[in-house]
Amino acid sequence: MSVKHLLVSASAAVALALAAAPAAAQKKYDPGASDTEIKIGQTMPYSGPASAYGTIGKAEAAYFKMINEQGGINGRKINFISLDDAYSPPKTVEMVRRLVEQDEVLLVFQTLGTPSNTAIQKYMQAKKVPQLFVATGATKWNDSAGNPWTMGWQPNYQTETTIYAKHILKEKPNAKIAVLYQNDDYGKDYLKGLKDGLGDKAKSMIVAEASYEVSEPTVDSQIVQLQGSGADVFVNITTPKFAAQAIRKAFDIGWKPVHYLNNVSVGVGSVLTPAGLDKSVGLISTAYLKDPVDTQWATDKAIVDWTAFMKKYYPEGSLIDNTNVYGYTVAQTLVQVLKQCGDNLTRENVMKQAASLKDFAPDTMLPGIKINTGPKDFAPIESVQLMRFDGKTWVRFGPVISADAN
Amino acid sequence: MNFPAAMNKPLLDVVDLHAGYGLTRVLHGISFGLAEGSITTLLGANGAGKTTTLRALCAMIRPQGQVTFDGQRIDARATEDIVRLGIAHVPEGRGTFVHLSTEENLRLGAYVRKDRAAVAQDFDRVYGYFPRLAERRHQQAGTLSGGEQQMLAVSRALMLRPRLLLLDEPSFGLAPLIVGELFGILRAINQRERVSILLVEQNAAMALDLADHAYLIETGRVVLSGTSHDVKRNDAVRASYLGY
Amino acid sequence: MSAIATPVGTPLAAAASARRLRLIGLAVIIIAACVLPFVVSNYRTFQFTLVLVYAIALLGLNILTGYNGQISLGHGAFYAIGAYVAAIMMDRMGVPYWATIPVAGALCLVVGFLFGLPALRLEGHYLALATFALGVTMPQLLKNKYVEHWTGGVQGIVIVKPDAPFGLKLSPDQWLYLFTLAITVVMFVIGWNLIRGRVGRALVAIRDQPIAASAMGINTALYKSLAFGVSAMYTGIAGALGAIAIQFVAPDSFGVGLSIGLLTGIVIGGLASIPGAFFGALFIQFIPNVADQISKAAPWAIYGIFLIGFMFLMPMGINGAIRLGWARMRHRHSKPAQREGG
Amino acid sequence: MDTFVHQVLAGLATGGIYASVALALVMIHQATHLLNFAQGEMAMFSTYIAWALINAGVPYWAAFFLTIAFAFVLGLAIQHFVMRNIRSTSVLQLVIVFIGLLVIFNSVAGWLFTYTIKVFPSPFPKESLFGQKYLSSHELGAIAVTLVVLTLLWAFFRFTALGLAMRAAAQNPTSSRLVGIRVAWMLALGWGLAAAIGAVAGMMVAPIVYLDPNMMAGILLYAFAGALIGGIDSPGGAVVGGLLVGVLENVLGAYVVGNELKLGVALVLIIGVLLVKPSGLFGSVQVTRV
Repeated sequence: MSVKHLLVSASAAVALALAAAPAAAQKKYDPGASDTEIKIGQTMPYSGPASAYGTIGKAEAAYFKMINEQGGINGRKINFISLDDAYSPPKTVEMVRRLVEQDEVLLVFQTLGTPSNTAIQKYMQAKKVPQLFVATGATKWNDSAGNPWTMGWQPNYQTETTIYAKHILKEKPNAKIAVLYQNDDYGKDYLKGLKDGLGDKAKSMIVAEASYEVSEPTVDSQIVQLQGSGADVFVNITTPKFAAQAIRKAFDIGWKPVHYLNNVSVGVGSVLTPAGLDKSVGLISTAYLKDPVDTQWATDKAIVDWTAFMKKYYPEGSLIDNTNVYGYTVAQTLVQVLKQCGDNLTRENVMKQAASLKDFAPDTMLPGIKINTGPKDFAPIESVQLMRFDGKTWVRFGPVISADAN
Repeated sequence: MNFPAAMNKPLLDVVDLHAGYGLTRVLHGISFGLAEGSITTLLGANGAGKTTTLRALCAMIRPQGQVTFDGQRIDARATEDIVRLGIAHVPEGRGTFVHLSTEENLRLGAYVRKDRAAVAQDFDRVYGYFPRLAERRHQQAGTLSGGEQQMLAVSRALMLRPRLLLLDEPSFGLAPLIVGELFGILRAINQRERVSILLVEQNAAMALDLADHAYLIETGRVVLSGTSHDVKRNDAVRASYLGY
Repeated sequence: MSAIATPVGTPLAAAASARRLRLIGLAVIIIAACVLPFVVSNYRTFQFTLVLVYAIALLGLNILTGYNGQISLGHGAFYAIGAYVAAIMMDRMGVPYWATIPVAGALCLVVGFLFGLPALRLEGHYLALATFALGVTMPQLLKNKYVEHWTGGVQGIVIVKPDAPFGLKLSPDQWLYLFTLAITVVMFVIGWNLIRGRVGRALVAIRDQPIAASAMGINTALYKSLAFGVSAMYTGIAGALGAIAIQFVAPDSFGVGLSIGLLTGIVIGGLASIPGAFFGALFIQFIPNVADQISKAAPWAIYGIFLIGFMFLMPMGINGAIRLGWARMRHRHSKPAQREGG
Repeated sequence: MDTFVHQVLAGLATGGIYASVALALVMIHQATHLLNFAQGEMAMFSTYIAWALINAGVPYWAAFFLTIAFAFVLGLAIQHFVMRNIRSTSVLQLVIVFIGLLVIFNSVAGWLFTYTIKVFPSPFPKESLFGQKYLSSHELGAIAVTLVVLTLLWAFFRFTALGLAMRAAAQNPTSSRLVGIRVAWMLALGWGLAAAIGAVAGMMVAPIVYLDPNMMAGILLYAFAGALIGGIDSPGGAVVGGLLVGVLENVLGAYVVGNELKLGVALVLIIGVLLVKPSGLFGSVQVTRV
């Protein structure tokens, strides 16, 4: 699909959006779509080292089940095929080929992991099958020209640390920064964002970097190293288990830097409570989703609905795990796209609609944060808000920051 | 059954014993008896079934037939239980626990016994028989010489305070001098402690000197039996086993 | 243990007929293998390409573990080296895909041999640890900043799938399958001769009677490290083919899971058996998918049950079970008397 | 300097973790001459049982001992229902069974208890002891517990007839039967004790690393290395080995090769030592097979 062609379809999309009417032409179908069902494929690490993320796929499956019980999308039931890839790219390739060539799904949704998605990206372009809302925050998914069939969803990692960098430069211009990061694509993306954000001051400001492997039992040693560097700012790029360890250890050994924690691990229930709420006071991070455990949302309709949903459709799922909110919210976004597609369920139109989301705000996203996409903008969520943990709840401060601003 | 008149009630009574390995049958109906307090020897060429007989007696291989020890059938019992009846087996190759110390090997010999005090005495007793083991008590058994390991094997068996001692080729691979010493001690054990002994030996001459009763086994059957005295005089035995 | 040994006392005639049967069977299988890509979908063809790839790797591991008795929990490392050689040469140097295969093999041969030298002095647990260490550290080495420029670090390398040459009317999948099949046949013929020949006998001797073997004048050290080298070479070639089929390499593709999977493959398939490599390959390729179909909740639990079940039902591996059944069948015709003696 | 001391002590803390798991490995090896790759996952699973009990309101120490009992039975059951029925001709088949057990426990734990990390309580005081901030009192307590287990284990093998019989049964089953040892029971008992020790390790580890189904995945390799470098047949050696690995890893990571390579380098060093001293630092010289 050439760029020119894309632009054409894109402008069409804009026109549609202006007309504000769902594509109401006669019915048009690609493989995986029919009068009665829409077939959606996915790979998830249900087994293997990353099985912790498998719950996202289960939450999404549960959401589609709910939608189906409510009558489906424009009368069509969602047939969601989610396969295990054990977080191994070769397996992802195999499974995605099965979904596309054998199960003939209309689109592939939320495949998880940067390596896995990189492995299938070229194939998806060749087959012209939408690779929608991939579950990774790498920057490269926002490439409407090069990869018109791939779209990310969450704010990308680099944007996030760039925001922290800006904040550091503003609040603590001569900070001594220590960084702890997971030694993989995600950790290194975050690190790059931080360095880009600090610009030429990165060299002088970052006094210590320590990495860890997911196979390590603890990051205590790394924390001791970083404390030893005498840094007064700590950028903590870790997944939940290690984040909790880092927060606790830093506190226990009496290291009190300004502590920036990546959004991956802001879960009050899944990270801060295990780390100790008292030890988490003062953490700075960003968010775009509501946290099911954070007291400020206890009575919020969206979270109340979500809890009810979990209890009814995904009872074995964890109510304190905010990744279940994540899955719930992405699923909402896909449903919105499919609604917009109306009866024109071609893969091309799916991408077109995905690229024409206007101020779409799933109820579980923070107030003021909206999903906007366009023919040239394949990054659905680009705005986040800074927040600080006061020991009970995340207190948002400052404006909703959009990546475009950077 | 061809028991000597002297023997009224045998300690061990074996009737029509069959056994083998996998599909290979080795024993084709062995029958013999052993009187309480006696030393009985099984003679025979290699592969005649002597070792197999001992293995079958203590269920290291499953036998068919009837084995009675002190009035109880034992042919259907597990090795561990047979040992508990007081049958100690010094296996072919000595079965030393090579990674354990001499003393630990002996402790294992008394594993099934509960009378700790008596066990303590028995250490001194066997060290009395084999002073060399006393010197080596903390040495890893695997590092002992062949003769010492044989002594250890016998001692380990004695630690059970057995009523019946099954000995498989105790002279194997030992210097004549040591064999002599060993057999002397076996006789002493038999006489002082009334331990009955079933001895399997290549060295027929020495076996017959030690034993008071003998059975000759060929291809899994008893072909001749009697007091050592008579057997020694048997021409066939002299020709093929004693070589004079 | 050796699955090649024919059952005790089989009459020569039967053995001969068995050999004839085996040859016919082999021919049938090869023909079927050639026809396969034209009767099944591209996706299935792709899956069977992977089966062939795994089969090569398993044969390699079997030479080391099955025939020479050296355990390896880290063969994924050699698979990874092979894969990266192919990827780097194709992507960074523009070398045609077929040219990367021998290079991958050669490099792994050397690396394997060198790793084998110290491994000589290690046995059992210690060798397991050493190889496991190799398997665990390889992904970390691949993303290390000093080699990142070549390996693409954590992001890995995407490579292009080759099209059929000389304007053949074949889909890339079909072509790659046939290409892989050809290499598989070559590798197995080599392996067959190696194992049946002097080398093979030496390897087995070293496995079963190390002392006797060295007493017989077999250079144990040389053969053991040689076994490592050859084994690594096979696995490396498999890795290269795998990378070309998958069109992507990344550290995450070559974790410990791969090494464990390979070991599982040879044991399930049948230790020290050549056909076992294929059975094992089918197992590691398809059983995880089956497990996933059975339970989303705990696919690994199902997989584990499969592993234990297989070991319970066929401790000698699939190949062993087949031979046993075959022998039993044949035994019914032969008189029990023939099985006496021994 | 202060940081260095701190690194070493932190290394001792993690080393204590490895040591406690290494002890379970020594136990199973003494009883069966095998190394059970599923030992870690069994420990993890037992720890979840403890967690469930404590959440159900059972007081800590009650839960602690109930869990040990559970683990013991679990071990017996695995030997009795699984291992005993595998007619293996090569140790590799058992390795595959171990791998099977490993993935089953890991997967079932994730399924039953989800993958969100859980806080596991510590029986030791919150505030750190002796007014130092290097080691939390739990880390010290955990090391202490490990040393207690070590002493018990050592005494068990050194002084009790059962311990001796267990070693004998593993070395020479035939001779063991001939002295009246019930070999099958010894194996089952060995599995039970190993699992119980593993459970203790799990309950000591969880408060430090948090409880999740992959808690032991990384630890097992280090414990494996620790046990081997210390000498797989020597409980004391295993503990020293475990601590050594912990310290070595930290120091390497912080001062020598950096975190990315520390694991690799540590393992290379260990293997180097094993090349020179194949029976480990404290192991008695003897041939071992996997």
